Amino acid sequence: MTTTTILDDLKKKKIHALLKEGQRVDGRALDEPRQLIIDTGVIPKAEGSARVRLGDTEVVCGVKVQPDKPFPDLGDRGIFICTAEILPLADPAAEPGPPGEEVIELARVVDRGIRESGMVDLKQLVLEKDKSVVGIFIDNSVTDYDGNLFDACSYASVASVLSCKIPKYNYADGVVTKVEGEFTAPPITTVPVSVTMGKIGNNIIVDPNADEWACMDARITITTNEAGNICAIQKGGNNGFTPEELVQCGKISIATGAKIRDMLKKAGRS
Amino acid sequence: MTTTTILDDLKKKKIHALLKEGQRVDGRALDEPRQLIIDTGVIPKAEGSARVRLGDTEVVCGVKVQPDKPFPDLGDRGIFICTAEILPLADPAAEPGPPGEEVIELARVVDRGIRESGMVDLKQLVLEKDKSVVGIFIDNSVTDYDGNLFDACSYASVASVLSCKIPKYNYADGVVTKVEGEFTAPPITTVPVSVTMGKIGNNIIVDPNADEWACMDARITITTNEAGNICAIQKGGNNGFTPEELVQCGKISIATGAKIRDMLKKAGRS
Amino acid sequence: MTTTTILDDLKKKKIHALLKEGQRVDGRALDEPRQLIIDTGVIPKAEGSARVRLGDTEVVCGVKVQPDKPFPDLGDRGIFICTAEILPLADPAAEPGPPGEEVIELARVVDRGIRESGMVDLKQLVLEKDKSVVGIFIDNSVTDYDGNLFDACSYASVASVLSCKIPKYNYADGVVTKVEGEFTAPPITTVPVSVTMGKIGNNIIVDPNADEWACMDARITITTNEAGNICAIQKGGNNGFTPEELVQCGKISIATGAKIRDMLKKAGRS
Amino acid sequence: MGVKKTDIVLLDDKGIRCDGRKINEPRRIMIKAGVLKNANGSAYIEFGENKILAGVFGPRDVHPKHLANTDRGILRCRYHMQPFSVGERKNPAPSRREIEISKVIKEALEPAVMLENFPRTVVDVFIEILQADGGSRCAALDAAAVALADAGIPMRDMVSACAAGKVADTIVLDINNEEDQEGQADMPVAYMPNLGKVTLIQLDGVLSPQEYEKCVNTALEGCKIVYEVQKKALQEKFFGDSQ
Amino acid sequence: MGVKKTDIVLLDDKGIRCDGRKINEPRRIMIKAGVLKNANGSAYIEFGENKILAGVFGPRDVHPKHLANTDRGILRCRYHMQPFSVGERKNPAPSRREIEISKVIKEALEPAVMLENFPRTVVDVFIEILQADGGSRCAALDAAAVALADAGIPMRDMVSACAAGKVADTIVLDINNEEDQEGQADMPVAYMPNLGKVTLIQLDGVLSPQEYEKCVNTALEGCKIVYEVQKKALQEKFFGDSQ
Amino acid sequence: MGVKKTDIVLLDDKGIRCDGRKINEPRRIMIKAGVLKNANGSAYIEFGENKILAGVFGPRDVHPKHLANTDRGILRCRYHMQPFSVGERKNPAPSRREIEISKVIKEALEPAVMLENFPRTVVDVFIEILQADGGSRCAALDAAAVALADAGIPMRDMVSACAAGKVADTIVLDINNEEDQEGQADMPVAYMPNLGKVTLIQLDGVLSPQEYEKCVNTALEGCKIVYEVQKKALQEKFFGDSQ
Repeated sequence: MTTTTILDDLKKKKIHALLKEGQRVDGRALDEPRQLIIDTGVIPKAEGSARVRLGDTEVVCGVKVQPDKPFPDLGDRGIFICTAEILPLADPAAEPGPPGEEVIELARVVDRGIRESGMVDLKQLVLEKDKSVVGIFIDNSVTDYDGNLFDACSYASVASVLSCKIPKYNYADGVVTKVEGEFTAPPITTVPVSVTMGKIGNNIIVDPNADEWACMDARITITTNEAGNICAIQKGGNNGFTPEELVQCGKISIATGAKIRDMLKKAGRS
Repeated sequence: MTTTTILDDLKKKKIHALLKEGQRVDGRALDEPRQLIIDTGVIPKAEGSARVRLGDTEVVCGVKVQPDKPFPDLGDRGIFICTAEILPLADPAAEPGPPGEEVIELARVVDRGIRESGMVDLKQLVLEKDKSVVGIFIDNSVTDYDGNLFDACSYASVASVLSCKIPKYNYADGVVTKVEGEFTAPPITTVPVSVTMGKIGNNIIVDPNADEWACMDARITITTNEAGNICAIQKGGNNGFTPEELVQCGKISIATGAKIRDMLKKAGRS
Repeated sequence: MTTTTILDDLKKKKIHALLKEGQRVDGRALDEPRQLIIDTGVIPKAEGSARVRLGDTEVVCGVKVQPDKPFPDLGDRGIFICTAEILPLADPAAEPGPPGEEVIELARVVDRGIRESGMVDLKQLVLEKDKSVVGIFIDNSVTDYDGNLFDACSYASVASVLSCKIPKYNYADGVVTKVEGEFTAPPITTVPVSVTMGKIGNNIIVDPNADEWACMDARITITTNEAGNICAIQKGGNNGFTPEELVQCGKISIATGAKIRDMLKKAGRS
Repeated sequence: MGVKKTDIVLLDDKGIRCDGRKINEPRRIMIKAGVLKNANGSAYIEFGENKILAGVFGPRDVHPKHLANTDRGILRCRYHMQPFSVGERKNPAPSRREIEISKVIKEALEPAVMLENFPRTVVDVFIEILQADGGSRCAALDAAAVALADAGIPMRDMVSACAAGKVADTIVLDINNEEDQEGQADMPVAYMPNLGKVTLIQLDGVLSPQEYEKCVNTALEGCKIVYEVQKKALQEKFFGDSQ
Repeated sequence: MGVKKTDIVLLDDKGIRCDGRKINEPRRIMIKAGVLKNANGSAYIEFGENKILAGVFGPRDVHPKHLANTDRGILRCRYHMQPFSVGERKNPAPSRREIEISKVIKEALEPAVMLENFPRTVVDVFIEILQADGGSRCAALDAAAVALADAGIPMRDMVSACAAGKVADTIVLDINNEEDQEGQADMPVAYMPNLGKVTLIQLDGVLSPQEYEKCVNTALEGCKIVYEVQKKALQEKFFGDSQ
Repeated sequence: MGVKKTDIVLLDDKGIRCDGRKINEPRRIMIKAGVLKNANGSAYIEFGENKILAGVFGPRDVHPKHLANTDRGILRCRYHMQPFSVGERKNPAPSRREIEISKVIKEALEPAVMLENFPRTVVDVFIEILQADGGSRCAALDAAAVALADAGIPMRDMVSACAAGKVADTIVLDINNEEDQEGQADMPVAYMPNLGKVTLIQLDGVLSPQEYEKCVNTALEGCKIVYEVQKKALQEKFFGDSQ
């Protein structure tokens, strides 16, 4: 945190200099995300899974589906929990151990973006009201770090859920039994897409890579649903946005999200 | 722990010099506690609460009343748990994190003084023997530190419990339901009062403030009940008391406790 | 870990020099374990107990027997858990706190050696299938350290179990009651014996003491059962064994184990 | 959003909300600066039913030292709920929610604090929620910003926070607890009123692009109301002004 | 105190207690010094059904170093119960009760240890309860004080501990487990017999002022009995005296 | 071993195992070196249904510094299972089993790594089990050894690991998940093929002395097969050789 190497300084100056000319270090347009590669079904033993590569950021995501007790006062809906972890092999600076505030924020923002969109209709995951429900546990593990984990984990989660199969369970007399070999698709209502933007100087850039991430002033993640509405926002970073920039970011998120949504839906079907 | 500043040394010498003349730094008599201000009902959403200011030591205490399972082998009485925490804004030396041995002792001594007095008749808090009881959870948070947290937390706890309202619960077929809007007073049998004394040289002083606390040789907390009996003792500090001093401390505690008990009862009624 | 004192260096050279002549620092033959003293029944309030002294390594072991819920999917067998801890008074280098990887390995190897031998027939410890079983909890506490905790803890565990008495329990309508004063012997099928060997240079030595432990290249713990078969192995240390040495270690373990088994059985009866 | 089902009327046909407020009306806000003896700066806020205490220490030495920054100070922030602050007793250990809120509050305050003036030091902001209601993170931010000013920490601007949201298909100012439970969207916003920058924005719930823009502007109006209350609290502390 | 109901007679009409002792009679006490090879000093005590091991290391370097004290040594103490030491298996992680007892034992030993002779170092006292009975903190203290002496740590005085209590409306010496469960008060006391100072006193239960004074004096008589056993244990270790 | 009861035929009368393999036939093994961008060295292995990623950092500075060794480097190893890698979701915090496996893997790799060349530094090996099957610790070791080589860490030898075991009274190579559950013994072995040393051996289950010797030799044959796959993976990475 303390030491800025000379190389870091040079990179930063380069990024700022290029942005003044409307250019980015890797040649992308300001509102252009990196190449997105999505493979689903990579962990056959999990009920759903995906490996996502967003530029050089890579995430492996697995979904476990298990019967569980509902939360108190939420007896009429299934459980949906999404986590994220940066594996120590993903980054020389990552360390094993309990998650820091950065990773906790990452996991909560990814979870909230999908949850608030209502992507999965949790009311269809009740086995017996107040007694037993289906739980969907989505774990994201970052295996290679190159910035913007918010979107990479969000895309991996959404693709995993789309490709997921829900086992059939029977509930009788307090006992849940799994019906071997019978599966249904998850009850999907919409496909949420998060788009993270960084602010460097007065420029808004989409999907910052690690070098851009390290020198941006502030960031904002906006998640939109299939109807083109905004369903979750998280601002971060040590500076602020003008109200006009916030409106601009909303528009970028809707436009960029629409393209990525098509890729996620295609990957989820495969 | 290691470094004693010159200022600390001067303070300590001053305290010792004054005590040789029978005087204290803030002008109090040796057996005189600081001004005690008690406000109850400060947290309306809690079933009981109080803010206590003892000199410049301040504690906010809240009581939550909830149905709970009884402890094994204690199925015929309710649950009574009293905790204490020094908030990091109370003292520049306090740090967030798990409690150290000082805070654990504080919480256990405050809890034990009230518990051993039998203040609350826990047998009247049983909803269904061995199955369901009422739990009284008393949490003390120190918001400003000026020594003698034992008494400040004890007074805040007692005032909170005295002012507390117990919701009515019905138990039937393993299910507890709360009857909205019906409350009873807690089953109080006595009002315990703790009095903490410090020993500096050969002087016994009541209610040491932070400067006195930092230079005392030993301390003792004696809790008495309404009948003028002693119901709990805790000695602390790195030196000892003569047997005669112990008897003297018992007498001081009974006399001082009687005056404070009146204040607590008055505050609990308001 | 970093600093090797001159004394340590001298000890190490002495050990190597003597081994070249086929001798050990304390005069033992290469395949000779230290004196083993076993006292059972040292903790009368525990259902089984033993103090074992292996040379100057000392372990106190206690067995608690309690009814418990079975593990899921293992409803037809009792619970058997064996732990180990190095008490801070056992060794100037030991520290209070959560166990490190060395102690976790120790506990797991001791547990596995006994478990894999099938010493206790856990199927005879079921009170009600899938509902309630007898749990045997074996806790080893090292009180003095002089190397080879694997064997000392293993012998203490086996002697404690052999000398243990199982209370009689009745299960009816979901409630377990203990029948006061009625006990049975545990259902023993075999007496496993672990033998730990160190490799220093090209020498295999049995039961290394602390000085030998500190300078050995690798170690292997082989547990054998009463039929002379091998039922558990754990290799450790920063070097390897040739396949021939592995076979040799197997033979040493069987031969040495037979002698120690007689001592354990005698101690367990007393 | 919207988990429990009740018969509560969130907005009646006269545009009056469930607690009697109008659409653009915030709850009662009371701030008092300088309420603690030990903290270098402090503030107490009542914002609706929220009761929150904020204390500031610093700039002071950093422990452990390797966290110190040679070219600027660091800001640390802890948002913490008392066990008795909510309906069911809360475990006093910090939850993941509290850790996340601590982080977004820190990042909302940081643009306003002139940390470049205090290399190698730390400013600690401790926020204690004594009683929680809807909008506690905004109220906490409002108290924390006043406590920073009370501590004499040089600041570029005040930070003023207020939420807006969507209730009964209408954008309203300052969501209360019932509206948070039953409503359609909640958007906390923090704003530096003189520099014109939003330093915190979050959203839970669904808004159309038009609603989004209106919601931001509504929240900013709330921030400006809060700003006046913050200034008054500091004036009362330092110049003894009564209301 | 007094949680379970039984038909046990705590004190019969001849003044005999449930375990056959008289009112002023302690349980059997056996102490052996120097029982461990690695510890610098050690002691084993059997006090009634208590079986306790104490080991001392130091004076030695402090880790982490910032805990060290430049003008005097520090004393650390850990009171720890074995999982098998009580009726139901105890979780081996230290409970809040064990942490509090560790602290009061440390503060009871500290007045006797000449820490001013060992600046910048630490003396560690580790106490392991192998089997627990009533009065384990007093027995632990008795063993720890002998272990300190066995380690050659300079001491101003011995520390001798014994409880008194109230059972069947009578003040009695050295409460056992049943009396602790069924009785009316338990008061552990530690005493420096030559300096005449009480270094530990706690009370659970209700005593009138007269009973309180009598209870203190009864406990002090017990401490003096313990002191003789402690001296004998050290004599046997260092001079090979048999009984 | 052998907890669940099923009707599975572990070995039929033609010597064919439940997954169609012969007695001395390992499962499908695929290794790819250099799969990660950030790690200094990395490898991905599929060994039966195991899918495992290994990444290596170092030699690099040690934090905290007091762990550093002045005369040689240190090796650290973490074996970690993903929550979704097994049938029922696994808590992501390291279990005692994972801590023990991390230690035995570290001790199996250490003889091969020339740590004496890197005093005061650390080499970190991170192993992530993406999907677990029988024999995951051997597969993890195989990937970790390739990742070390990929990182350019000087090594005395490769480390190649494969288990053997006893199934239906027969010694077989490379136990799969069903054979591990239903079989009679499982013996993971790691081997330095050129130096001829076994650097990991464990056994769960019962073997006669003759079976023990045969089981070791069977496992070593498996290690040699694995060694060829490891070499091929490194050749493909560095010389672009295709299969």
